[in-house]
Amino acid sequence: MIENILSLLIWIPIISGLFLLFYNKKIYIINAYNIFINFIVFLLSVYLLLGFNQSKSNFQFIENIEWIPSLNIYYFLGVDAISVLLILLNTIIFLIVSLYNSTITVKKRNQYYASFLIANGITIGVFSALDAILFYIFFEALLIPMFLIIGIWGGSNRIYASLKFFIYTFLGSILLLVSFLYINSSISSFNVISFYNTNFSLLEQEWLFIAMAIAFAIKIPMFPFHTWLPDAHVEAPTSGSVVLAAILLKVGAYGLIRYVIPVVPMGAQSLDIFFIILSLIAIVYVGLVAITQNDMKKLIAYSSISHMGFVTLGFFIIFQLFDNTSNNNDLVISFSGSMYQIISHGFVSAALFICVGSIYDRYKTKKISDLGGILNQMPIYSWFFVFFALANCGLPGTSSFVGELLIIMSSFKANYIYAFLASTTLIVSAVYSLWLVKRVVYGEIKVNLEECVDANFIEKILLFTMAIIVLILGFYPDYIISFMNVTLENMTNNLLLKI
Amino acid sequence: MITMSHYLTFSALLFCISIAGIFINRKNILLLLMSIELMLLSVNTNFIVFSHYSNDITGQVFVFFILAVAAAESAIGLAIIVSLFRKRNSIEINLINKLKG
Amino acid sequence: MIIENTITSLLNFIPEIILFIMSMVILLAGLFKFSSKYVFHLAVLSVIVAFIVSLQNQTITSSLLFNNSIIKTNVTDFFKHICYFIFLVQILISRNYLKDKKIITGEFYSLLIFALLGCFIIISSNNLIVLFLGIELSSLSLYSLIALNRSSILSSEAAIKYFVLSTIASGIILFGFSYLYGITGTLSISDISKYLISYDESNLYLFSYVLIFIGVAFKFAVAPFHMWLPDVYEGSPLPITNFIASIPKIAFFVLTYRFLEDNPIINNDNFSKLLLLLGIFSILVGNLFALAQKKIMRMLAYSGVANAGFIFLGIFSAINNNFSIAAFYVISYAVTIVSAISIVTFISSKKFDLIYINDFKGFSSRSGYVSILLMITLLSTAGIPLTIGFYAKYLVLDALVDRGLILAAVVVVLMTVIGLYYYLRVIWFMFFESGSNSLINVRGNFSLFILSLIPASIILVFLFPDSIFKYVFEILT
Amino acid sequence: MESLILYIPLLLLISSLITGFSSKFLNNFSSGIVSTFLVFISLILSLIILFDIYSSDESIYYNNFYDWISISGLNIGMGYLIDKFSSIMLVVVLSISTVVHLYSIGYMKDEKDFKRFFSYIALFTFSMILLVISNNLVQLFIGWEGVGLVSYLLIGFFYKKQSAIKANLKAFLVNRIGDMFFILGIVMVYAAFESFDYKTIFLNLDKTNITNLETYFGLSYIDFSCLFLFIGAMAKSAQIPLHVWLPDSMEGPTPISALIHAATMVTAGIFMIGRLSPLYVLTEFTTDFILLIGASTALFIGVIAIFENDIKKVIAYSTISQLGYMVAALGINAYTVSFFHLYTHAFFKALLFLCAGSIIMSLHHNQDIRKMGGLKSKLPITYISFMIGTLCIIGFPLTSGFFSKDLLLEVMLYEKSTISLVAYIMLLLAALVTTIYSLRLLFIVFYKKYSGEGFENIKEQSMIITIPLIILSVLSIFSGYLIKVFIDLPIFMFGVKDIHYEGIVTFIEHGILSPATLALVLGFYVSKKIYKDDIKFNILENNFFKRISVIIKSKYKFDEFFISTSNIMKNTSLLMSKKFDLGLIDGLIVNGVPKTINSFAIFLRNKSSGYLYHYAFSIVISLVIILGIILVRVI
Repeated sequence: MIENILSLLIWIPIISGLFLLFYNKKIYIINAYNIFINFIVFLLSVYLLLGFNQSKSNFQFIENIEWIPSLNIYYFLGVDAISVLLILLNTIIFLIVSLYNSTITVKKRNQYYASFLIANGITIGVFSALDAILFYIFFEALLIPMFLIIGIWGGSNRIYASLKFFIYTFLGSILLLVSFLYINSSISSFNVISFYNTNFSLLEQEWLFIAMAIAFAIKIPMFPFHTWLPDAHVEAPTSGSVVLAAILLKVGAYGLIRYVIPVVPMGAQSLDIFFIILSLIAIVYVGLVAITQNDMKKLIAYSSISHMGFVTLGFFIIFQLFDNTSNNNDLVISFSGSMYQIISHGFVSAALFICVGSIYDRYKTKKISDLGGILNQMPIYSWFFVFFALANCGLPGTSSFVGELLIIMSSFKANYIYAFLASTTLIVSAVYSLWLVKRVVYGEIKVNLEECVDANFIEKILLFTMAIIVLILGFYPDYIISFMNVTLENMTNNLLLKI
Repeated sequence: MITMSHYLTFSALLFCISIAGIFINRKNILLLLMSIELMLLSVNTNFIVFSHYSNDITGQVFVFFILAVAAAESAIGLAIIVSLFRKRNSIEINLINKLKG
Repeated sequence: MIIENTITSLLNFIPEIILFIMSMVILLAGLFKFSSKYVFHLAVLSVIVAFIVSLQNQTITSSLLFNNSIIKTNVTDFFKHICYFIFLVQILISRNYLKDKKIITGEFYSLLIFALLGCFIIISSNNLIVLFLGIELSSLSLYSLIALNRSSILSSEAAIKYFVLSTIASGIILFGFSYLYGITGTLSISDISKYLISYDESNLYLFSYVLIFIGVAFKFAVAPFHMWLPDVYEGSPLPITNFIASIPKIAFFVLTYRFLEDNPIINNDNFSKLLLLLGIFSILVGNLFALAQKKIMRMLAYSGVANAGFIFLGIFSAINNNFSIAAFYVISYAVTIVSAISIVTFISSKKFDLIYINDFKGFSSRSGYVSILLMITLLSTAGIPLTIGFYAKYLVLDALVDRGLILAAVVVVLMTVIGLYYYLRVIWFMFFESGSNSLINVRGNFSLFILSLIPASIILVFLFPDSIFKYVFEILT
Repeated sequence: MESLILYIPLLLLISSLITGFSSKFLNNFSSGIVSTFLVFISLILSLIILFDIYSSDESIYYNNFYDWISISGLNIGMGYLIDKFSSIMLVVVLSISTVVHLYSIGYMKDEKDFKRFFSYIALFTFSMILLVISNNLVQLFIGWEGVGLVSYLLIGFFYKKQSAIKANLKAFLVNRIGDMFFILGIVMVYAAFESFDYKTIFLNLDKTNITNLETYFGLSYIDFSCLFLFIGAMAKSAQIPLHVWLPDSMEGPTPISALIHAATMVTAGIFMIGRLSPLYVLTEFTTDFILLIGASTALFIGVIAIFENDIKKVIAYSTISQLGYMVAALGINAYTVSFFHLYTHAFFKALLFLCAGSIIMSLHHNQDIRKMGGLKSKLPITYISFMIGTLCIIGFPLTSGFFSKDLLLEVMLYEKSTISLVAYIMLLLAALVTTIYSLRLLFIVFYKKYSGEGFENIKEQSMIITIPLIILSVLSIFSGYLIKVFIDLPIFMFGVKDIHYEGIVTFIEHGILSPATLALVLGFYVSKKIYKDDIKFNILENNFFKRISVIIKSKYKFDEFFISTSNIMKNTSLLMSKKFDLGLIDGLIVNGVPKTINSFAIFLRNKSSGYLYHYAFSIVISLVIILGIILVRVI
């Protein structure tokens, strides 16, 4: 039993990343170091998973140290099932990214890796912080490495994209800070557990809900706040996009389920309809928008938005669900669906971005109209691409199906119109994914490269692993779902006590 | 009978005149110095009046300090004007707007 | 009786006396050829000595000196020590710059030390006359320092502007003083601020306080009394800018503290509203103007205006004598801005004066280390976490929210988002753009060491802030 | 015995993986043999299971392999429910699959993607089995989508052909339209009966009072759930108007057309509805809807086949119309009958396709029947088996088609409602049509004079092609005699009409005397006259028939309809992404606000003159204002 494993998880990557800033000699040493650190972190997170007692609903691996007692801010870490899973997702993705990075050519390699390592640590911090201000600090700090990654190693229009990303998200999060301060001013504590025991008036709750929900809605991103994401994805380097899609969006969803819905349930209940509508718009409308994109990364970015729409739908229907069938299990199922969607989308979108990135490295274009018939030149990549595209449109047997099924189930119980609109994604997502495949992968070869190397060993391993993960998640969801179950049940019960 | 308030009003008027002098005058910097002097003098009047009516000498001590400092100020002000004049053979205020924005 | 009182006073006043004498000595030394090349070392030496001595005889108990005209408490000591530190950093960094500009002369350093002395007197004055003398001492020496660079037309223009406007400000302050004297019949500040405890407050009292604080607002460059600041920043030599940006602000904060300590006026509705509105207005104006600037110094100046607004909000929130918020803000801002301007001073060399923000393009490829230092500094000014500036803004926001001024808090944070943009602009020029200017100076290991002191402390204080918070809260509440 | 179930899907999965990933250590032929062998083993297993099921009357295999999701309030398992119904289906699927595997070894021998092909069909069989043995709706849906996926991959098997990749996209999307409703149906069933598991559903079906479930638009809850599920089936089983994908799917290799698009996958819809028959007997509206859809599909799509010239497409259209028969039977709750037709049809339609395949091979991938003819002498075995297939499909007495189709038509008349009468007549006409186009094909391909080139070097294919034909011919002929089994086949003991059936002989007599025979004879006469003896009927020359033929040749413009709708959708979304997303949200709001602030700031900067007296003025003015305000407030 390692004491304060969470601190290790947070600080090992950050500190080793800082060390990496001072060494830029031999590439293979840098690669080895980077992969090694990420692997260590991965092992630690696996240890966390195994050490976690899923039959208990309370926070575990708690570390509670006085940090700034004069402002009653504590260095308070702890995880429940949700955080454990997200941390695991995070470490896996970063391990994959570190492996992928070792195959590409990049300037200022050590700084590049360092940014990713630091981002890794900070994200774990976000997922494990139980003190609101600590969470906020990690949440903000996460912007800086991503900002640099997009801005320094990004594409031609990178400055615009990175600024948009940074300022937009900062705008949201600073509202978050104000809300935290407001809560603190009434209960004089930033401890999230005491956040759960507040009793604000309905009006206060509504305002707090708006402020905080917008902060996270920008991060997720939900429908009207989503326009930063396509730009950021298009300009970001491949690994950046992977982290962005697989981790950063999840931070927003995590914030909703940890800091918004349980803290101000009445506010959420009275305003949930707006967010349900926004989620449905995200699912249908953004999906339609995705169809017509001519840039592969943009297309996948929009599809991510539409998939995250499912997540938020699953979060916000619970109140109506409870009104219709006063049965906690339905709420738990809805939450489980959203969480599962989060995890599955993490892997699928990451894999898709890796595929697209490798296509871009070889053909030097992301434009769909310029590509075609790559199956003739790089079969292995293409078949993985087809696979993940199918996974992206929620094919049963892949992980995406599970979340969508559970959420459609729950939303039908909430209101059949929601279910109908949500289920249109079966068509829309199929259209954009498979039309993309048809135009890019199949057909006669368009651009003929002299020597076009197919996936090398590492890339094969990566994609294969992710495919396996996606399939396992698709054919055996029970492990994760029952892993989360107790936590979610407990959360729902606390929620229902307050509404 | 002239009461304290008359003096105070007078000095207040003096103060206003001096300030008006600062921004109404658009030609000559020397006038600025004069109005600054005037402003300080109005302050002095205040002090003297107060010290007189409250039989307390410290106010008048303050006045001496103010006078001294005013002298020093105008000295430095003139020095700056001289160095300005060296570079731009004129001391018109409406030429001094290199620094703006 | 009087004798030993005077002796103890003198003993307690040794650092200032050292500074005074040494500045004379430096002035003389500057006159002779053989000694004129040692003025720098003399200046540094004297400041260090004064610093050490004042560290030696710092007190916990407050003591009144020179029959109650000077006060010496742990607060004054604390702020003086910060001033010493900042001042040392400034003059150590500015040496090469002054050499290049050929103004590394005796009178420069003696005037600079006089200005410092003036600020110290402001900090520790307990009497309106002494206070006035302190203000004037610092201002007068600053007028001449700004104009000192005779070769540049801008510097004398800046000087004349600063001169005229700040004399107006002193006039306003004096006017306020005169009324205070009239009402209370005393010149000792502690008595003045205790006056309200025995008597009920009259409108004239309020007026005089308003006048004084408009003067203070001018010195802090709070909008709409801020116009002089950008011009002075741009016109005057960088080391002087560096001084003006930091130390007088600290001094005038202590003045504010002295005037408002144990003074019910701060709970007066009109007065507190004045502070609040001035603060918010100045945050608006500062950020908006800074957004449009092309020159780095003007940009910093306007950001200074915005930060002054934050300081006023901090003072506004200082109900029941809790000045710690404002104090912390002042310190963090002063330290940060000193670091920023020092970096600019350091990198602008004889061949190349760094004026425009575009000049930072591709700077990271020139020197990654310095650019990271500058990035940390700017992020701190913007109030991003991982820097001390975050706590500063955090405390102000917290105070606002505690007083239920949610709307004000929201406006303020939205403005900080605008602020973020122009700090990021510098950062992205440094890191994301290409085409660095080879004339920019990045050499000098000692200077680099000095430069990295402040950013390092910015990060460290962020990580382990509690001792500092404790100390500040303890002495200022 | 029960434990054997697990091995069937397992073996198939293994074979798929082996052939898929054995690029190094297996050459094409041997990998084909291996997978065929594995499928054959699973066929044996399934037969064992079949006999075990039938040995005792009430025996049903029911269990879960593992829990897919099991939390409080939601239990979904991966398991199996084997009764007489599904065990027969199992055998049908596996036998056809085995034969097709064997056939494909010969048919695909020159393809470079031989292994990919075999891994696909193994995967297909796997997911089909998953569908058939499933004991809950979710697993059914997984299998359902799995087969759809493989059909997608196989239609696009020749991924360089534009037509092929168009067709497979079309197939997948049309099926997705169905799936959307299908999943909604599943969810509705779950929401009503709190479970996905068939057994639980049917048990709760008795408990819960259906009438107090909520109703939408005047239709009952059950109506809607059944309707949605059926729409899913319409897409899979190619019913009007969602049939458009099936003819195009003929782009895939011919064995696939036999296995997926004739025998097994397209019948999944029929199977599903048969499984859920207890639900369907409860709904009035939906069954009538099903009946109409089925009957019209059988007739109208059948007609298209008469004017089609691509041999495979002709057979495809005939498949659609045969599926129409089955669906129509479902429409009157005669699930067993429909299943019987499914079973016979599987064999003879697979046979027809494989024959077509062998013809196409012999003619070097020419599929146009106008370039064929007189192959009777050249391809004797193919000819015989094709003949048998044709006889079956037209329901020639004593062939399997005869039994199933006559039984079906007969059952139509039991229900004495107008709608079923209409349906009966349509189906009768459909029988006539069927006769015409099948015989047309036979005559043109085998009797007419050969109109292509290189007639002499056309020759029969190798054994590995012909053996499957022979096997299937035998099966097609004799499969019909198991009619008794099907008639008393219980599908959850609900809904099946008690069909009066006195022995095989009476049935045959009765069948021969039925109107169907009339249709048969008439059809034979017409097609012989037109296509064999080339006699022009003057009746067919008049405008009315011409106009009709034009309409039919245009395939009722279904494709055009779908294309135009998709274009509309595409354009609208293009407009939205340009105008609304980029224009309004991004341009006007997200970027517009900062731009405005920035320009305002620049405006302010330019306005500020650096004049000293302006500074002083502003200071004084603000001083005055402040003092004035305070003055007003205090006095």
